[in-house]
Amino acid sequence: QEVYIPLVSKGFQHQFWQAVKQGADQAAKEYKVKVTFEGPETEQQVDKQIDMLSAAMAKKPAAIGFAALDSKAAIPLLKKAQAAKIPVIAFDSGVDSDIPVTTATTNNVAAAALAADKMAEKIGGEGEVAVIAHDQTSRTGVDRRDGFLNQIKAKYPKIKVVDVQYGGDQLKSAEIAKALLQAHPKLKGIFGTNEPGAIGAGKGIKEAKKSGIVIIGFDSGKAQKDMINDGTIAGAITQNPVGIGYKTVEAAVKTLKGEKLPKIIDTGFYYYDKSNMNDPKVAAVLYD
Amino acid sequence: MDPTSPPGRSVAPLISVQNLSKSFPGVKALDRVQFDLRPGEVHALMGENGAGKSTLMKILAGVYRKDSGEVLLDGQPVEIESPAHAQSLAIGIIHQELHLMGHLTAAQNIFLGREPRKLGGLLLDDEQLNRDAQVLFDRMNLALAPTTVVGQLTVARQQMVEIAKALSHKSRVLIMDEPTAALNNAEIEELFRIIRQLRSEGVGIVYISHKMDEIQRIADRITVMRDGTYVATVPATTPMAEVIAMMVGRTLDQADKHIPDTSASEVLLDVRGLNRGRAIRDVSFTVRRGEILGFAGLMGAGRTEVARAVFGADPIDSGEVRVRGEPIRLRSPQDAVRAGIGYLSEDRKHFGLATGMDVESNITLPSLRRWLRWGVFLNQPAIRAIGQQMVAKLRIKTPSLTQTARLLSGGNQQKVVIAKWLVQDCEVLIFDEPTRGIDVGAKSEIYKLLNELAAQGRAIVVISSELPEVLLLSHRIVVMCEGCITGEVPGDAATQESLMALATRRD
Amino acid sequence: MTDKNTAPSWLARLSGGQAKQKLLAFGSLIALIVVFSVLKPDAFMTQDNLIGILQSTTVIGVLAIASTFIIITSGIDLSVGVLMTFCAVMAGVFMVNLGLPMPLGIVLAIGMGALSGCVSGLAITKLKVPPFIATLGMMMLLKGLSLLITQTRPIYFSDVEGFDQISLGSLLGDLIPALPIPNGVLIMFLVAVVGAVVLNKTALGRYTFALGSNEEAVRLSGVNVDRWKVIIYTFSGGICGIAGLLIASRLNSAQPALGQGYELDAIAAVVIGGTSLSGGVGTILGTIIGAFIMSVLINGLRIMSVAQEWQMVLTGLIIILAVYTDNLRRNKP
Amino acid sequence: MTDKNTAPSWLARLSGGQAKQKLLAFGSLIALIVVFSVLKPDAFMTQDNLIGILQSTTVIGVLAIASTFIIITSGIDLSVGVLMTFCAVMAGVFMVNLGLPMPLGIVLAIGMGALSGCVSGLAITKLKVPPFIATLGMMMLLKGLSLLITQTRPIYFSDVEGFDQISLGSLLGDLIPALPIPNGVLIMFLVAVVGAVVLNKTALGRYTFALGSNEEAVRLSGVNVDRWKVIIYTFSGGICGIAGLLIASRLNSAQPALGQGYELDAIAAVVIGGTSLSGGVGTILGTIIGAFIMSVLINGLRIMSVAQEWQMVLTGLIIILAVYTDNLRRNKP
Ligand SMILES: Nc1ncnc2c1ncn2[C@@H]1O[C@H](COP(=O)(O)OP(=O)(O)OP(=O)(O)O)[C@@H](O)[C@H]1O
Ligand SMILES: Nc1ncnc2c1ncn2[C@@H]1O[C@H](COP(=O)(O)OP(=O)(O)OP(=O)(O)O)[C@@H](O)[C@H]1O
Ligand SMILES: [Mg+2]
Ligand SMILES: [Mg+2]
Repeated sequence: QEVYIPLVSKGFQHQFWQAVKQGADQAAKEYKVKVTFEGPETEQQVDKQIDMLSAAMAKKPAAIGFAALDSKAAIPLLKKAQAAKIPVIAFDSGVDSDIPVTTATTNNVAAAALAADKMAEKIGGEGEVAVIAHDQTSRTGVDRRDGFLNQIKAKYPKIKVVDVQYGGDQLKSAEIAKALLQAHPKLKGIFGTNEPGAIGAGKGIKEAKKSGIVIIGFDSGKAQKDMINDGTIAGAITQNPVGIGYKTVEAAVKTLKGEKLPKIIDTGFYYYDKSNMNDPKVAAVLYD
Repeated sequence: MDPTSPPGRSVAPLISVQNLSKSFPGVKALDRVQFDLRPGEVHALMGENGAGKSTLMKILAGVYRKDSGEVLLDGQPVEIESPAHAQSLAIGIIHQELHLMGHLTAAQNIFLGREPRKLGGLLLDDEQLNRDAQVLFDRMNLALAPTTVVGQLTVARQQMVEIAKALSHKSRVLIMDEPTAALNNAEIEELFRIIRQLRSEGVGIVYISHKMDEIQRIADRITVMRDGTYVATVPATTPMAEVIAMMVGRTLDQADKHIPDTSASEVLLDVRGLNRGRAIRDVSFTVRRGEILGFAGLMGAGRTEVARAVFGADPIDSGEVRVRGEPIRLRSPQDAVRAGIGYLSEDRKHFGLATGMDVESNITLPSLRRWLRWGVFLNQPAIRAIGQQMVAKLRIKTPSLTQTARLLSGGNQQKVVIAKWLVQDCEVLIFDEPTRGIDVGAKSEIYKLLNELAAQGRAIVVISSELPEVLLLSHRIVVMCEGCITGEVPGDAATQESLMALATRRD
Repeated sequence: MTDKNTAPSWLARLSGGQAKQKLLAFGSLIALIVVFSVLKPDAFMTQDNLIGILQSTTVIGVLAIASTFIIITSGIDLSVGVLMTFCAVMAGVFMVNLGLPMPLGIVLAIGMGALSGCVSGLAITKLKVPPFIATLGMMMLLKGLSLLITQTRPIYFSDVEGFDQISLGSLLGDLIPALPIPNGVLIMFLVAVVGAVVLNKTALGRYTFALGSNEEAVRLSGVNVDRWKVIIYTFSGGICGIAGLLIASRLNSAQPALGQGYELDAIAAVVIGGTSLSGGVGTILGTIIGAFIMSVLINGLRIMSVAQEWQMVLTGLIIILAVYTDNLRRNKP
Repeated sequence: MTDKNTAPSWLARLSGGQAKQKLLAFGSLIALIVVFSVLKPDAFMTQDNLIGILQSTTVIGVLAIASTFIIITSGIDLSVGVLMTFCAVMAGVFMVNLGLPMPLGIVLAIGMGALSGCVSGLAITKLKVPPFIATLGMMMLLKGLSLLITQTRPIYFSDVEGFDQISLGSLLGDLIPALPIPNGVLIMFLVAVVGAVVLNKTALGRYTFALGSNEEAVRLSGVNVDRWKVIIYTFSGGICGIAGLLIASRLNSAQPALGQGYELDAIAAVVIGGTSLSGGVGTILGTIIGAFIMSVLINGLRIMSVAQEWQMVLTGLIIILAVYTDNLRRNKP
């Protein structure tokens, strides 16, 4: 019988998750296992994710990949998995428990701190900046926001973060960017914590016909890459979503074979801009 | 005539209204009106459509607040604030428009807000509720199960439920705003019996009706209103012609009946073997050009059902309808209208009027196609013109053609519905209770109008529960009973007695 | 119409005399269950999965019961999902932040739901704002408040002894080990039974139907329409409070950003269950069936590993068809 | 009631004779503008920001116009937001994937909107599914389809010459440099004018009001109610198609996952603008004002750097208050 590994993710509509799925599918092909990928529509729907996990377990899988929206909330089900001897591989963000065999993840706090460093570098170490985060409560949203804010606070006393707003989709992020420019004429930079946030910020600046605002983005996608190429966005942090997907499935397969795995598989992150976009190492982790 | 003597002058009035005024946007509905009601009398309130009768009564019932003037109850000034307040003052009202909760049962409607409870008030006691309603129905000789959902009743039966509801309140003042508009003779007799009983118990009753014979039979005094003003209060023994003259400010000529010979003219409407469940059983009839066919019968006889079936509003089990000899497909009212049939419903609020739209939009609704330019744009001037024409022709009392239909008085709403079918200009017109709620003056105008329409070569069907009306108008009369046609009589040979005999024949 | 007098069973009474129709509405549900059982016998019809379905119905089921009352009055409540979250957050504030004992915390959380419902009711009656707008406003307001109160961080109930047992424990399973039905499911059924009794046997229920049937007539009957509306919204808000406790217990945390969008699922369940959005008609039994149709459908599609995009397409189609076939049955009794 | 004959201005005609009320309804809008201008004079009342507000109103404004028709028939359309996205996606399929010329692509995309509206209309009339459920089903269905068609990836219009100019270019600004109003804004106003003419001057508009006022009476007037309903939903769907083009042009891409939730903003704009959810009453002018109230409010709060949680709370409150004060004015003419 075919080895079946469902991946329960935090979402599926964003490019990021599609890239994770792509990596998972790639690994599935290589290791000849069956993989399914699903996640709730918004990163707030903790209970829907648990229902998905529960349905996945009903299918008696060999192993499960799981990106917890709220790690504590899922523990009763994970315990059930443990009892049924179904290994769990965490991905994207960790689970506060020792049940998962391993976790394939990006260190979002460190990645956002790098974004802060790059921002400081581009604006010359002083001035006003703002953040367009993706939402108030998701783990990645919180980590990237706080990673950025804490780094600024700790290392760049002359930089002032004047506002943190939450976008969600591209259109809303663009409106927010325009309002930020109105409210803070001296604004020097915007950090967009995910793809729609970064692209929205770029759109907003373009529509407002402002120049000289430094945008640091996150993740990739065609629009963001285009904006980096035309200079609207100074540069962005990319994780390795394809790698996350791939490593998750690979880890599951290895576990099933009885191999020992490290507790954390750091899939890494990079800062990229016009200069290094075509560098094969970077190009490999970017997606359209 | 009733042998009751009007109560003595010494009796203090239950309610006394002085200098009462009330305006609505664009309308002065009441202008310094006076009125008084004594215990143990039936006080008729009369006036043309839109004279302000219902408005005055709604103020007494707490529905509207007065602008100025005084209302005295037992000689004490009161400010009636809400329907609940009116109820607590023992003022009950049967509204002109039905106000029932269609999804609730008859008993639940009647006792809404006063439900018997059990388990220390925690739960409703529906058994008790139904028993109470049954007692009430028995008193009214009304054969109706208390558990019937009222939305499924005919207008007439709903009206009986409204009456039962008003009676259940044991009010000292009982206002009846056209209670008999939807009732047939037997039910009216029942109602009068109850009214007489209440009168003997000292209840003061305000009785509004456009039916002169009823006023003569039941009223003790008559107050006449015209255009929102008080005209006079007279004893009920005053000759009706005088009262009418006071109401309309002129004398009326009676529409007289002449029956043309239409036996040779073309059959316009031919209904054959119509069946629909138990409601319509093998109904066949024809109407010729220039003819007015009356439909008589008791409540629930199935006349409305037949009309709706012929109009395509309800599906039929079997049967055929031909217009000008051509069988027509009847899947929807649209088919009927296309074939030249118009139908004026007996229930204007639910089926007649787009209550939220203005007068001119309602008048041009069925015929809208004719008021379009290039088949798309409304021809506003033409719509305005036809609207004005209809308002003048039917004397519709409205501040403007853009007044919302809901805000017109009941009778004027009815006229708007009639107007829309006149404008549509159908060859076959089915009028279901066309004069319901219409004042005497307008009634005789509508009779003239129907005669005119027939004379122009249309085929007219008139369904009416008022036998005199059927007798006055019809060239031929079909009588129905329990879904069947029980007989057909020529208009000049028919009498109330012969029609009643057919209407109660069971087989 | 079915004749009440000829079939007076407890079922007919609870469901307001429309038991026959409701039993037919089971049709869609049974059909779904049969289809999935045949297609995936080893995964769908397992005890674990069935319990999973029951569990996943609880929250939407309870919210749908709350919505049923509002919809029968011909109103609508868009705030139920967010209100649930607000109550979960307040439960956290009471039990975790303030350290109040659990029973008191539960009562207060439900009370907060009732209070919010009351505010909606007052906006609708006193400010004469239509229910759609009043509850849309409340939705935004309560969402903002939940985020403010928690500073956008979940509140964890880990230290509240036994809190997770409200939803996840199984009193029934302790008695009958073969039936490990979670308490949350029992609570949902309990709320349904109480809701059905209130709807069909009390003044509140009577006025609920009356208001949806003809509000003007109710007013003219001398009933204090405003007061009863406020009471109905308050009652419904209290039920949302119970949903808040269920979800908080299930997640062992109050997630401040969750809940929006749940109102649509709840309303869909209500309407699939045969309650009319134009008011005056509806049953709790139907609503529960509607909620199960939704959750069986979603679970079944997941079990069959249907791609999520196709799940959306199919759910959309099946919701329309479920209501359509329900119509068909009604018209051919 | 205002008497049309005494004040026959083009405004009064366009707004269906309720111009006075509508002009009063400007009140909330003016009040908001004054408040923000006073609190943040240098940022709010700048040309850039005002144009930004206009720009940010376009999409919701056009969706709200589409919704106005549906709501006046006493229906509701929950699918408008997702339908917009679906049309944007189809525009991408036609222009990018199939490489059709832009004008043809535009017509076809609007046609897809009309087609989807038509399907909703048929579900409502032929399957007799209530609008809430039919359009909820359509919402899910279209969302799934958009994701399937695009394989959840945006479609970029970078290669379609001039496509971004639909929304972002400024024909007016080219003529009058002092007035760089984006084309998208002009398109919204154009749609509003056409919408108002259709609503008040054509048979379609007349039947829209009639259906909302008393559907049964319209049927018994011999009008083909089903056909007109389908036409109205089709027309409204076409307008959503225009919104889809506007958003696709503005983002220069079709984002398949966007759009859900926009329907609530659109409906809120409609109701704030004085259209009754129970049908029969409504104006396009009011809807546009309602849309501006929403966007000015959100822009102003952002300009003032109000924390987003408080933005939610305040938006909720102000929506309720806007409808309340509108009521007040209506009742005191
Ligand atoms: N709510 C309202 N708003 C505006 N005008 C109204 C309203 N109610 C009544 N009117 C107007 O007030 C006048 C008096 O109406 P009312 O209903 O009292 O007449 P009525 O004497 O009862 O007539 P009918 O015999 O036709 O019932 C009419 O011109 C009517 O159009
Ligand atoms: N006793 C009754 N209880 C309940 N419904 C009844 C009763 N009698 C008749 N009906 C209803 O009335 C229908 C036939 O009434 P219909 O309105 O066609 O009669 P009608 O002759 O026009 O009388 P009306 O003067 O009341 O309009 C029946 O199909 C039935 O639905
Ligand atoms: Mg009257
Ligand atoms: Mg009849």
